Amino acid sequence: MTAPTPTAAKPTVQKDRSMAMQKAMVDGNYARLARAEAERRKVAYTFVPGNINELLMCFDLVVNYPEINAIQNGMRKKSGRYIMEAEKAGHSEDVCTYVKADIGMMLKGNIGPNDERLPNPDVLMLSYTGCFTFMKWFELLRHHYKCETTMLHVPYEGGSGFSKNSRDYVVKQLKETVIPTLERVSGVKFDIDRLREYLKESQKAEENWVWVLESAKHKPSPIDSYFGAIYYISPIFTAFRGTPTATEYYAELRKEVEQRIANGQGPITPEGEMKNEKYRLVVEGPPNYTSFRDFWKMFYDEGAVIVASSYAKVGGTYDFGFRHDPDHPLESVAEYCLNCYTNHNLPERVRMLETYVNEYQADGLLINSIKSCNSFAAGQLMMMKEVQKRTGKPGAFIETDLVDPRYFSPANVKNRLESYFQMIDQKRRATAA
Amino acid sequence: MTITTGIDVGTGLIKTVLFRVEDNSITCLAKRTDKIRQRDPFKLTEEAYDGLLAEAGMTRGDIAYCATTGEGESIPFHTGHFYSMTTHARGALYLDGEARAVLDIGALHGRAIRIDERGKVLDYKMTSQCASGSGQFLENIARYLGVAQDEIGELSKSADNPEVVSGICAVLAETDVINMVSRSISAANILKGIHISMADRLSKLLKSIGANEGVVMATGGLALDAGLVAALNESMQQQKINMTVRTHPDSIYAGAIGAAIWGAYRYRKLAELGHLAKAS
Amino acid sequence: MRCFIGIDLGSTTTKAVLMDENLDVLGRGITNSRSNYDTACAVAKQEAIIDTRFTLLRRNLGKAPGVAGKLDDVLGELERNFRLQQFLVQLADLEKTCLEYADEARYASFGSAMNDMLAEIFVRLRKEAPEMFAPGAKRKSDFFRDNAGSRYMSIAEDLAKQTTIPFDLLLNLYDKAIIEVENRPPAEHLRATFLRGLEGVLARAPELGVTADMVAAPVHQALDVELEETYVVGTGYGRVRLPFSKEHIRSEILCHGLGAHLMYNGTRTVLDIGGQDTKAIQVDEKGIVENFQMNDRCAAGCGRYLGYIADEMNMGLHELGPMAMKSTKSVRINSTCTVFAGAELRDRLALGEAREDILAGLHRAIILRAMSIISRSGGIRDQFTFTGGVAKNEAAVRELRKLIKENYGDVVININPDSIYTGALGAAAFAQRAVIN
Amino acid sequence: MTTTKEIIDRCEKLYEDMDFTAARAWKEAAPGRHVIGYMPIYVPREIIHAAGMLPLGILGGGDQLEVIHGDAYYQSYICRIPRSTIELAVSGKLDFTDGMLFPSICDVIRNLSGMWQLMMSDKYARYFDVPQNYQDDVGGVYYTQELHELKEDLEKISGRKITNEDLRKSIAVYNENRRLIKDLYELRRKAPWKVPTTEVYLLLRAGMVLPVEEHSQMLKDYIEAASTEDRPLRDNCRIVIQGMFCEQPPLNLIKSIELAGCYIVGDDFMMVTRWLTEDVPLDGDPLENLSQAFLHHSENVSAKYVDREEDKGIYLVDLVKKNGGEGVIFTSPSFCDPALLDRPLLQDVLKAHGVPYIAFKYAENSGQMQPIREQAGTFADSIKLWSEQ
Ligand SMILES: Nc1ncnc2c1ncn2[C@@H]1O[C@H](COP(=O)(O)OP(=O)(O)O)[C@@H](O)[C@H]1O
Ligand SMILES: Nc1ncnc2c1ncn2[C@@H]1O[C@H](COP(=O)(O)OP(=O)(O)O)[C@@H](O)[C@H]1O
Ligand code: SF4
Ligand code: SF4
Ligand code: SF4
Repeated sequence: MTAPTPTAAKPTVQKDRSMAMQKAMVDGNYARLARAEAERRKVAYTFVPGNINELLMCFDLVVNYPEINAIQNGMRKKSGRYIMEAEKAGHSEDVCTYVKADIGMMLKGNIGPNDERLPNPDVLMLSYTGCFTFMKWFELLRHHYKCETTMLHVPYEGGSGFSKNSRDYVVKQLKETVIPTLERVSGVKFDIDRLREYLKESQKAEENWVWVLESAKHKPSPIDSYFGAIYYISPIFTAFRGTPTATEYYAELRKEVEQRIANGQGPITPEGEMKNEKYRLVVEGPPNYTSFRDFWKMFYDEGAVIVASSYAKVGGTYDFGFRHDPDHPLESVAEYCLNCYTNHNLPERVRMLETYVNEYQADGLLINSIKSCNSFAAGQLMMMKEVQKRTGKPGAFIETDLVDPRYFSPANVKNRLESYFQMIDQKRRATAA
Repeated sequence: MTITTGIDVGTGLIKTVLFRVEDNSITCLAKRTDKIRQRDPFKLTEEAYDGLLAEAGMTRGDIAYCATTGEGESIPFHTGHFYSMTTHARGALYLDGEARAVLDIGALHGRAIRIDERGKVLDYKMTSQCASGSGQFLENIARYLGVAQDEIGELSKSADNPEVVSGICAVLAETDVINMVSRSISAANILKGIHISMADRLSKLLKSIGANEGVVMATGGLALDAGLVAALNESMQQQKINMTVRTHPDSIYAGAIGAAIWGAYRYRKLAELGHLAKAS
Repeated sequence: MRCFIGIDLGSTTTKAVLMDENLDVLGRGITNSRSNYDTACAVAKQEAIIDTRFTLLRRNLGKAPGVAGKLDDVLGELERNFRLQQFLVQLADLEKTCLEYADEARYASFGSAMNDMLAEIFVRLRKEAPEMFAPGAKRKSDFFRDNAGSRYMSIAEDLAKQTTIPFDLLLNLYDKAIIEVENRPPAEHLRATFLRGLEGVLARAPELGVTADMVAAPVHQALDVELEETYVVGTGYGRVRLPFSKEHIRSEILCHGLGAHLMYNGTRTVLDIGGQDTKAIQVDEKGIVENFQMNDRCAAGCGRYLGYIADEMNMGLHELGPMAMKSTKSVRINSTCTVFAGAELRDRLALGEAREDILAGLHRAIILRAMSIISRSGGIRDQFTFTGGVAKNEAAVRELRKLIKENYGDVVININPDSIYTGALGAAAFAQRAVIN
Repeated sequence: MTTTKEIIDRCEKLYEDMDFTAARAWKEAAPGRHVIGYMPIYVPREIIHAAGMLPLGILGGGDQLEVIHGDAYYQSYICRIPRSTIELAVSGKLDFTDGMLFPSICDVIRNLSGMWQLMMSDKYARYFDVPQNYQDDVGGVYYTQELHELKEDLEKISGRKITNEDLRKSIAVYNENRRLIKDLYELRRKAPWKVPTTEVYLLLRAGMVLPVEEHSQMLKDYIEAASTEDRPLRDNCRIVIQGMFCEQPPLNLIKSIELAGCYIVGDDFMMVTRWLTEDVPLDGDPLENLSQAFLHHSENVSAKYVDREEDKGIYLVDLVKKNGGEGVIFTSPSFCDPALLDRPLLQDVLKAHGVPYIAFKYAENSGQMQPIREQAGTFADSIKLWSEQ
């Protein structure tokens, strides 16, 4: 799973200011990474879900997100080669392709998506939440780089909500293992007030972000909450949360969306504004990146807009109320980690999706099941059944992969989508008649 | 002097060889293949064995060790069984002394084996359970295209714009191929496409067992497919594996040859130990 | 008359259904899918038109004085004659094509021996042909490819033993020629073939107890009816490649749902096992799809699997079921991977298990997989309709009945002899709806 | 004296019994008895036992269960154990259990815990997390608290308090069981021809469904019988197998490896029975002791985080060395994240220590053993033909 950054599939028709900002931010971080060694800045690698970006900023670390590299390489059609490379090196065909895309890139000299060499990590910040693969992924990287690694174990929310025991455990790890390690690696002393400042910024961005997400309740929806959101989430899910730049970005984005609502406009797609909204869907599961545009096109060509998606919540389920809290800095960082989408148990995930289908007046739930991602995929069929049962809206199930081009079969996916849309249509007509 | 036979019971073919092994010479006396084609493989094995002996003017009594390999574990009349990668390794080395890796490409599985100069198996790997890159698949497609087995190679080599098969599954790949024909892609380009995807799989397999220099000997039925061998060499180059793939007219017998040679080795060892197993 | 045609371009077979404006089915046609989709459609459509002619013939003859009571004999004779003529025409085409290929270098080395061999094969094939279409004769399949092919092989294998021409070469020659023959668009003029069929009937008129006058006029009348292709809808796996515009295409899910509903309007759950996919569809009381599930990218356990098994055992597809029915012992088979079907079979045979028991196990495995897909789509609701080619297979049906009973209790299970046409039927109904609302 | 055959026959019956007749009988034998199911790899069975309950290991459906509904819940690219476990549940075979524990092993089991809650909302189901931080005041505090919560949950089900005395008694019983299993493994190490691994496996499997006291007796009997019975020594090599800690291999798979010329002298079957490597102390706070044992004396498998790079994979090298192994066969379930992601790391370590290895995959219902025999056989051939030259 992940979060994303979109430079490869940039819309060509309409260039809003927010888009330019977002692109500049992403490029900026890659440029920072490229300069890091020369500037003798310390580099941390970490994951998107449950990332502790604000904390890492307190130590002046430049942060690299391997998942984002995998996505970028997926969009640039490089991931297939890297995956093969990793498989040749003995990695199984069956495991997460993010890992293999990353390892493949590493084996091939760690040349980043912007064609510059990525710096080696000084510290691997293993924030282990929501996905088992993370743990092995960083063990693999550690094995390669032999660098300092610090593990933040975030217990799974097996029941409803997290327990105090879990939160205390995470806070204690922050205090006793994570912060001391980061201090040692960076040589920067931890300053909790600095953290508070960053969290304040995060909070501001989060408010506007939630507003943008909820704008999809309008008809027609001014945004696409899955394909379009891939672009929107990148600042807040990665190296920018906690910076004024991100705050500014979300303020700008909000302004643009407000304008679109006022104009009664639909979402922007790579081929311009989507004119006629025919289907409103909720999507569960990550997208496919190797054929991102073709995939998206299968939707907007049919007038399908995604009004809510769980994927846009992998870096935080803000729309259910969570905000970073400068008054309880470490506690709120801990809660953030505990709260990432895949760290919630299935009943909780079903409840969220059910809420989306109802509140966003969707025609149904579509699941894009990712072959190599158990964290998302194991149990999705049951989730679909449950949501169908509770909402009375039909579900559909397609299967692709994140970044392995071998598992994206356009004909197969299109066939199912077509059948699904025709089914919704037929049903509507029957109810109308 | 030790006379031995090696019988490789395959999925599509039974390969039988008769060998004379002396201290410093190993000679092939006779060989034959039998297509199984819906016949009982065990009965056929017996026919092949006796048939070969008859050709050479011998009887079972003349055989010091009858070794099976492949799926011949439960052949009742064998003296002993060796597993197929052990035998292909030895057979490949017999066919080409410079071989340091073997690609055994048979009807259902592909196997990559890394060996040393004595034929010792250092590492190996088989293609996975679910694969379209098998001889059987190629055979089906070729039939569908109306191309005879021995035409495949040349045709594939004449391809100008190969079309790669996307499917992982042979069933779906078959439909892919039908689609290609419907888009008027030539048989040459289709076959080459299949060869490329098979070759990529196989070279990946080779790389994953750490083979990276010397000669790769192709064995098994598909070693006779010049198109595949060519695609393999291209793929190796592309993947920067510094090895050349070679093949031999007798490549298809590699397993049987290896079995015969190991049989002789085992026979002597057993003789040394004083308990001679007699070929029945 | 106005005709509405539905064409289901499947992965293994292409089916066509022709109906009139009252949704009455007049004809059905089937052929094996092939690389030229246009041809596949054209052949299936033509077969449906032929079948329609027979329906009209039956109607007309049924009304004809003096034919009553002998109708089936007359029609049967007519049809056999017609099929024989059709077969001979195709055989001639095949022979011609084979001979053309025989000039190619790889065959030419055998000189005239090759030509002689081919001549002999075709002489025998032609000689056998009437027998193939004799009353009560069982054919290996409905398709020319299979019928001519299996006989060609066995004759060629026999003859090859007596000469130096290798069997593999003859096989290859056939493979080459059949593709070409199959992908040639069908001849347009059927009338002549019908009339030749009619001649055959007339020749035997006394035996059949009718006179030429009684039969000829109604036949001509039926052949004179103009069949206007008012609207055609395509569906099926290959539908995107159909030479139709978008509004003439429907998803196979909708077509199977509607088709099953038209066959049995109490249908709530549909199972369709086709060549490379298995679908479970839930429909409401109007035949509108409420939910569906398909197998994922793995084609394990679909119809094609049986095809591989049949090839491996050198049997016809329709012979598999009856053989499995003879089983007395259950053999558990877990892998239904199509590619390894042959290997699994050999493995089991080597363990000394009986063919029929293994086959029964294989059938059960397929149905188990289908049961899972049904379960995924929401289970079985009364009534249940089984469609697609595999519904023709009695062993599969037996296992299905057993498992449904165990898992869902007593539900009505519908299986139509024309189940393989369900998708095409739905498509034809969509065609009719497009025009008549 | 009972013979090994008699004992193994009994185990085999238990193994094949998908209706859990033995556990059902145990439950019905007295009123107020409870059965708590658990999945691989580790739960503290001592606490369940102390509550007077039967901990019942649920290890999927093997190769005989026909999975119909289970497949409706899982895509084809997910391992098999969760689907056959669901099948067991849906078909009512687990209706006699009073609760289920899902240990922290991977995302599949984790999500299964939620599915269980959705499917059986009236029954107790707990996701049981264990710490990946091994400091006493961090992971230790967290874990002890989790143990307390588990204890309280069980008390609610049984309606009675679990005293420290209860816990100590249970710990002692399990200490004994662990010692006996160690003895069994020691016997296999010394004379692998006397203790085929197929039998070891079946013995451990029996421990998943029998009350621990009965299982300990069974182990004692077997060890005694096996030590005295004569079995022919074969010309086999000694190998360690890895990767079978969760989804179970078909019995035929273990047989095939042995048939192909291998003595298995190390494995990772049923880790729950061997997780704690030393006796858990009986004095002091029992839950604290269990927690300490987990932090500092527990076995390594791929589902666990290894704190220090230099320790990674060393357990496997030790396992090979201690048991005189000549090679390692990685045999992992298809699609098993923990096993498959870890494999390259472990292989690297083996390579550095000069231990040969091979790898292949299986599913609990794999039928075709030919490729397995071929690979294991070649491995054995190459060790036999070429070792010590
Ligand atoms: N001359 C040839 N050219 C290409 N392929 C061949 C040739 N001869 C045999 N084969 C292929 O080799 C395969 C049999 O190889 P073999 O190594 O005997 O396999 P196995 O041992 O599994 O039976 C068959 O699938 C066949 O298609
Ligand atoms: N006469 C028959 N007897 C038994 N099975 C048959 C028969 N005809 C077709 N089948 C089965 O039906 C399958 C084709 O079904 P069909 O519904 O036509 O599939 P598709 O639409 O994918 O071509 C074949 O693969 C075969 O297994
Ligand atoms: S398994 Fe899924 S959640 Fe985990 S790293 Fe891979 S893609 Fe992300
Ligand atoms: S049917 Fe195809 S996809 Fe399925 S297991 Fe077999 S080869 Fe793989
Ligand atoms: S077999 Fe592996 S992936 Fe499957 S549940 Fe067990 S540990 Fe998880």
